Amino acid sequence: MSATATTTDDGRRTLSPPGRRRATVIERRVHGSYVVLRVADPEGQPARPGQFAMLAAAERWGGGDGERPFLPRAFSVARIPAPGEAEFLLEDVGPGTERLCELEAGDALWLLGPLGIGFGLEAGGRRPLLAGGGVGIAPLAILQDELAASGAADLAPALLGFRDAPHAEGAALLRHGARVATDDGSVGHHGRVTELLVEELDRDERAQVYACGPPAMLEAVRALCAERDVPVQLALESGMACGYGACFGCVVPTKSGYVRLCVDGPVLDGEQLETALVPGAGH
Amino acid sequence: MSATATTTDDGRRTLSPPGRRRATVIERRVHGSYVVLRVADPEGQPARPGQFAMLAAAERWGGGDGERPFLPRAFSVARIPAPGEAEFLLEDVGPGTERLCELEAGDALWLLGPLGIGFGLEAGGRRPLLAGGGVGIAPLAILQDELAASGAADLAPALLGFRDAPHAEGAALLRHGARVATDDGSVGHHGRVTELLVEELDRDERAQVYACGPPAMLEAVRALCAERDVPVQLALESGMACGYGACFGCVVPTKSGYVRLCVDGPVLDGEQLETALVPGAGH
Amino acid sequence: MPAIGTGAGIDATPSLPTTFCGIELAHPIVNGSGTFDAIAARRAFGDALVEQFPFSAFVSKTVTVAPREGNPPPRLWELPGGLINSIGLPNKGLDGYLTHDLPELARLPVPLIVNVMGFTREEVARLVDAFAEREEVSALELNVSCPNVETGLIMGADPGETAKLVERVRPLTAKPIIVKLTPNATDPGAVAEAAEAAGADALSLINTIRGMALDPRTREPWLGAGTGGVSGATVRAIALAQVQEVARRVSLPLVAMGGVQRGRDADDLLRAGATLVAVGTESFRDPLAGRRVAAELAELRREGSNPGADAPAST
Amino acid sequence: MPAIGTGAGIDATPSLPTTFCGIELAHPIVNGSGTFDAIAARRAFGDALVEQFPFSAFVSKTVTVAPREGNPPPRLWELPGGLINSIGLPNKGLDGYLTHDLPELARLPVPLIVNVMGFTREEVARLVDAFAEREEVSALELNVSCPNVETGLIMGADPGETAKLVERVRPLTAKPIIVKLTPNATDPGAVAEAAEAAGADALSLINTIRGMALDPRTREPWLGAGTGGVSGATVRAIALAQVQEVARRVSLPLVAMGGVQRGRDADDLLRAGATLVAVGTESFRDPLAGRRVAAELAELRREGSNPGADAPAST
Ligand SMILES: Cc1cc2nc3c(=O)[nH]c(=O)nc-3n(C[C@H](O)[C@H](O)[C@H](O)COP(=O)(O)OP(=O)(O)OC[C@H]3O[C@@H](n4cnc5c(N)ncnc54)[C@H](O)[C@@H]3O)c2cc1C
Ligand SMILES: Cc1cc2nc3c(=O)[nH]c(=O)nc-3n(C[C@H](O)[C@H](O)[C@H](O)COP(=O)(O)OP(=O)(O)OC[C@H]3O[C@@H](n4cnc5c(N)ncnc54)[C@H](O)[C@@H]3O)c2cc1C
Ligand SMILES: Cc1cc2nc3c(=O)[nH]c(=O)nc-3n(C[C@H](O)[C@H](O)[C@H](O)COP(=O)(O)O)c2cc1C
Ligand SMILES: Cc1cc2nc3c(=O)[nH]c(=O)nc-3n(C[C@H](O)[C@H](O)[C@H](O)COP(=O)(O)O)c2cc1C
Ligand code: FES
Ligand code: FES
Repeated sequence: MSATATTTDDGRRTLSPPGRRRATVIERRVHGSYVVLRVADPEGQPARPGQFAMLAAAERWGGGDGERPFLPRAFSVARIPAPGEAEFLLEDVGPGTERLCELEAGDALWLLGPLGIGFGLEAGGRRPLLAGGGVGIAPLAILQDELAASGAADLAPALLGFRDAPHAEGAALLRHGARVATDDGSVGHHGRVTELLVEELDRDERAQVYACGPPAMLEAVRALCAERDVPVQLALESGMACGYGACFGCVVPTKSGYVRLCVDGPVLDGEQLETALVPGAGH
Repeated sequence: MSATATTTDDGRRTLSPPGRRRATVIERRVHGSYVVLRVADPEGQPARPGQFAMLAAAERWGGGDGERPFLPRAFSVARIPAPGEAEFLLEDVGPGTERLCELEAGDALWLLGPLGIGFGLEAGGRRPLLAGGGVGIAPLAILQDELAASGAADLAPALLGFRDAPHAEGAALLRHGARVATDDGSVGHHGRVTELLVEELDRDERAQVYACGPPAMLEAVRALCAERDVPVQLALESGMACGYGACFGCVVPTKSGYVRLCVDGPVLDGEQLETALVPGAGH
Repeated sequence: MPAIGTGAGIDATPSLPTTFCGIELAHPIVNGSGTFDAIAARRAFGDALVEQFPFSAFVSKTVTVAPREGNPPPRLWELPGGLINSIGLPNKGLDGYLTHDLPELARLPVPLIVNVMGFTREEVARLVDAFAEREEVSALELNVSCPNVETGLIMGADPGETAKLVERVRPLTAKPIIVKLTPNATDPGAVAEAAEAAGADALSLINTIRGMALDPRTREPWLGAGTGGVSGATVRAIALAQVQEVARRVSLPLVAMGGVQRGRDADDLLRAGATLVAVGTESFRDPLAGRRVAAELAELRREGSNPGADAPAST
Repeated sequence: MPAIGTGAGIDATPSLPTTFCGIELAHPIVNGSGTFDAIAARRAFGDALVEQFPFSAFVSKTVTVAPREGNPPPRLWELPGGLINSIGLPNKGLDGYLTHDLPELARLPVPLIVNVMGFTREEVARLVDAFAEREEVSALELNVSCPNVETGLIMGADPGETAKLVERVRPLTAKPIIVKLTPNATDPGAVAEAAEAAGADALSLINTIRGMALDPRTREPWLGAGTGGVSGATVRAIALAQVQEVARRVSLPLVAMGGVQRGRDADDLLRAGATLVAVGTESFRDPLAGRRVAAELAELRREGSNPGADAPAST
């Protein structure tokens, strides 16, 4: 995505052009269980960390031998490797991600974005602490890039949890340091990423936590931070049809009622939530 | 298709196994505007000339980026190049034929057949005269093969009409002689195939005509033969959903009411018909 | 994603014994009326069809008192994942059916259900009466999706009309009477309740949904009859909602149908409250679809409530 | 086959001037109520949205008297070529709409149509009354797809109920009143006639069709609300049939919708008798879908009645 972005919402939202655009895959990499697509999107604007795009393959989408995909799917922008480009981290979990993971360099896709409100980088003097699980590490990569670029010298390694070694290869996406935990102990800490988080917070509670991952992990992080009065921003997931506030389908319950995750999120403050266990989020 | 066929309807119908089978494309040839698919179908039985099969690609059928194809499509068996094999001649006229024309050697397709009642080869001493138009030449190829094999020494060349030179390349499918007419005069006779037929009948009316082609051509052939009291068998087309009598969708009007073309045809006697202009046949 | 219809495991007849209105069936998959002609299929496939018969019971195409030619072609229009048909109930009429079809259908290896339709209550009564004592017939299905020629209204769309019809024919036979509901109704649940109260033994649903398409060239209606009925995958979600609603409101056994292509779809309808599931349009894509669906269903049952291939992996 | 939505030719606002109930529109493509939130979209897209506004008039999401949270999630289920939604009409309520939404929507570059729904006739009257004199509002659309809390019946499924409702609100405003029909009715044509006789200025159809899906893992209903409404390509043929039927039975202008994805689909509905066409679900796939459909329609008109790309070649 290119350079002259208009941002709103305290700099947490880069506006998207209103039409979906035909973008082109320029590189496809495999990181263990994940696929990284590098996409040329010359008309796009650089996303803020935590923002996402709605993606659909240009061919064989809206039908198929099975039933779906029909609607586009939401993916966090994982990195801006160069102006007019974006990277996405994908895991094949269903028909849409399966189709997108098949794309090769040269293939076209439809892209709408960047969308949503990203992370608030104002940490009020607290040290940023990144905690991610599974494919949820995607927005943490661009966040870490940005924090590193803005000169956060004491940037702690991102804490990343994975199921097993093939998934843990995703950690390579984070270029400025990561500590890994795996459920099966095959790589790094044997256990949950929240255990690493507890360790870090025990060491120094003056942190601003940024988290993204499966609902159960996010909920554990939220509860942990609430207990310790540590501010936390959570990038949530929910089923989305449109990504720009049109369908009211992506709501999650907050203390002040349902909010549309696509326009009022996907990053929410831990304080807004009773729970991060979103019904139907699927992972 | 392989060897031990059970036939019924006076030898004009080889029974089909009741399930659709996964067959494999073993060769794809291009004849000008047409594609010939050679298919390995070891469980199949050899079709009688005029019989057809319902085909669907094994992948990307029943959905797709556009709307269709969803149902299988009907294609005349054009040749039995070897036991357990069949050849089909295809023209890309819509989503189904487009998809099938894309298939390459090694690709799988679903095949149900042979279906329907083929041509009656008993010519009562009359000389067989084959007249085809466009993709309708397909069943005439296998018919000609069979007539030649059964020693019809004086077999007249098949009379074939095409739009233009690229279509006229389809004539190569007929291995035992053909005379070509084209609408634009680029190959062979400049004019209609019915003009060649008139010539032939003028020469010797003791013919048994076998015809397959677009509705307007079939109707011209039917009327011509009716006028001259020449027996004619017409292989018709109509929109088919099932191909085996289940849906009642493929009816054509005959003098004795509607008949299902897939079980009572596709070959009908000229005498059965008021007209061969079938509503919705599409070509 | 697994491909649809790999044809795996359909060699043996799937065993999922099911009782429906006292009739013992090998498995719960039957055909939708008018979507399989066992006599024509036998002409195409010979005895092999009988040996591998795809359904646990056979529902014949709608029979009317007088013979019908059916609608003018074209009668079919393909949709994304479906079909619009305007067949128009061609059939040989009651006498023709009794003379020509019934003897042949009686030789099928499975119980026979006869589907009938009349344009007045008395016509329906006459049809029911004709089959009331026939040993070859295990049950009757009333197709009530047609307009009553007297009132002009679709009988099956109206609870009162449906009740009167069922009351009229109920005393005529001891055989199970299945009422086939129309989905083109404001409240199929209310019609279902009326049919139950009037003495129906079972209900079947859904019939096709009114639809149409234009000829891409002439921009006039494509179908000879103008409009037709939509069936196939494209109606599946609508069928499931109607089946669930009807199952909630009556305690009769249900024959559910609408867009079934795979065992998973049949399982959805059974979970929504059906006893049997019918395969219609999918048989056009594969004559043995019914058998495959039954086999896939048996496989799902073996897996128990395991997530199986359809459920996505978790992170 | 041309790919859907190549986005070609949508830079200039398509010009197909259309008059609807006396309102001059640049082209006949509007949005379906509840499928586009211009305020949220402006947050995402900024002023560029206004500059390239996809619709020739904007229909706002259904407003009710009291604020509503909407249904519990999950609210969406994807279908082959469609969607089931159980959004549950979340909105800020009449006061919230008047205070927060109306001023913003009034600034859109196109006429505004306000869609309202009440659970009693008096509620609907109150809503109509509130907009009766508002200059910002060009027309009112009555969403009658909800159950009347007094009778328990869907108002819009019954001709009598619909007539009473329209008669009640007709005198309250001089603005055009559009009645949005429900497709879940035995005879939408009869409801249309009743609405016309009672003084409606226009009709819109179709709303979503009841449908449901099971969670592939738990095998329980997926949607938080159990069932929802089906929209998208999968309802197109059903919508077309209803639009044609209603067009035959009334002389009111119609706003037709249901599965429109391309100019060709819009053209089908216009040929079936509609004056305007609304794009709903397709906007979820592309926010500028309305503009693209209008451009494709303009292109079809330019081609005249040429067969175009959709029609197959002849042999
Ligand atoms: C803001 C945001 C950012 C995201 N970022 C990323 C990312 O960076 N990388 C990444 O890999 N993923 C990301 N996701 C998740 C991604 O969008 C989903 O994995 C994707 O939508 C799955 O689509 P699918 O077709 O592959 O799987 P689906 O089959 O759609 O499965 C996904 C879930 O949807 C549910 N589901 C199943 N069937 C249906 C149906 N018929 N209709 C509706 N729901 C159904 C199930 O709960 C299932 O678990 C993000 C999601 C959001 C909202
Ligand atoms: C017995 C028989 C034998 C045949 N043999 C051959 C053969 O050997 N070789 C060959 O190439 N072809 C053959 N055909 C014709 C072939 O079946 C058709 O060309 C094929 O079905 C076209 O499918 P399609 O999807 O490519 O085109 P379609 O888009 O289906 O177009 C075909 C026709 O169907 C109509 N149509 C358009 N849209 C729709 C729709 N949505 N639903 C229903 N109808 C629609 C139109 O009239 C159109 O012209 C045969 C047909 C029959 C019945
Ligand atoms: C071509 C066709 C013909 C049909 N004929 C009849 C019929 O004669 N009687 C009847 O009750 N239903 C008839 N139906 C409806 C089916 O029995 C079934 O209710 C409907 O197709 C839904 O199931 P499906 O989606 O699996 O096809 C017919 C359906 C089709 C597609
Ligand atoms: C997510 C969603 C929300 C909708 N909300 C409303 C609504 O608030 N009021 C209303 O009258 N119709 C509503 N509808 C119906 C649409 O306006 C339209 O009638 C229907 O979706 C058919 O059009 P489509 O197939 O183009 O989507 C909604 C539809 C969808 C998919
Ligand atoms: S995804 Fe449609 S409103 Fe959020
Ligand atoms: S194609 Fe179905 S009956 Fe002939």
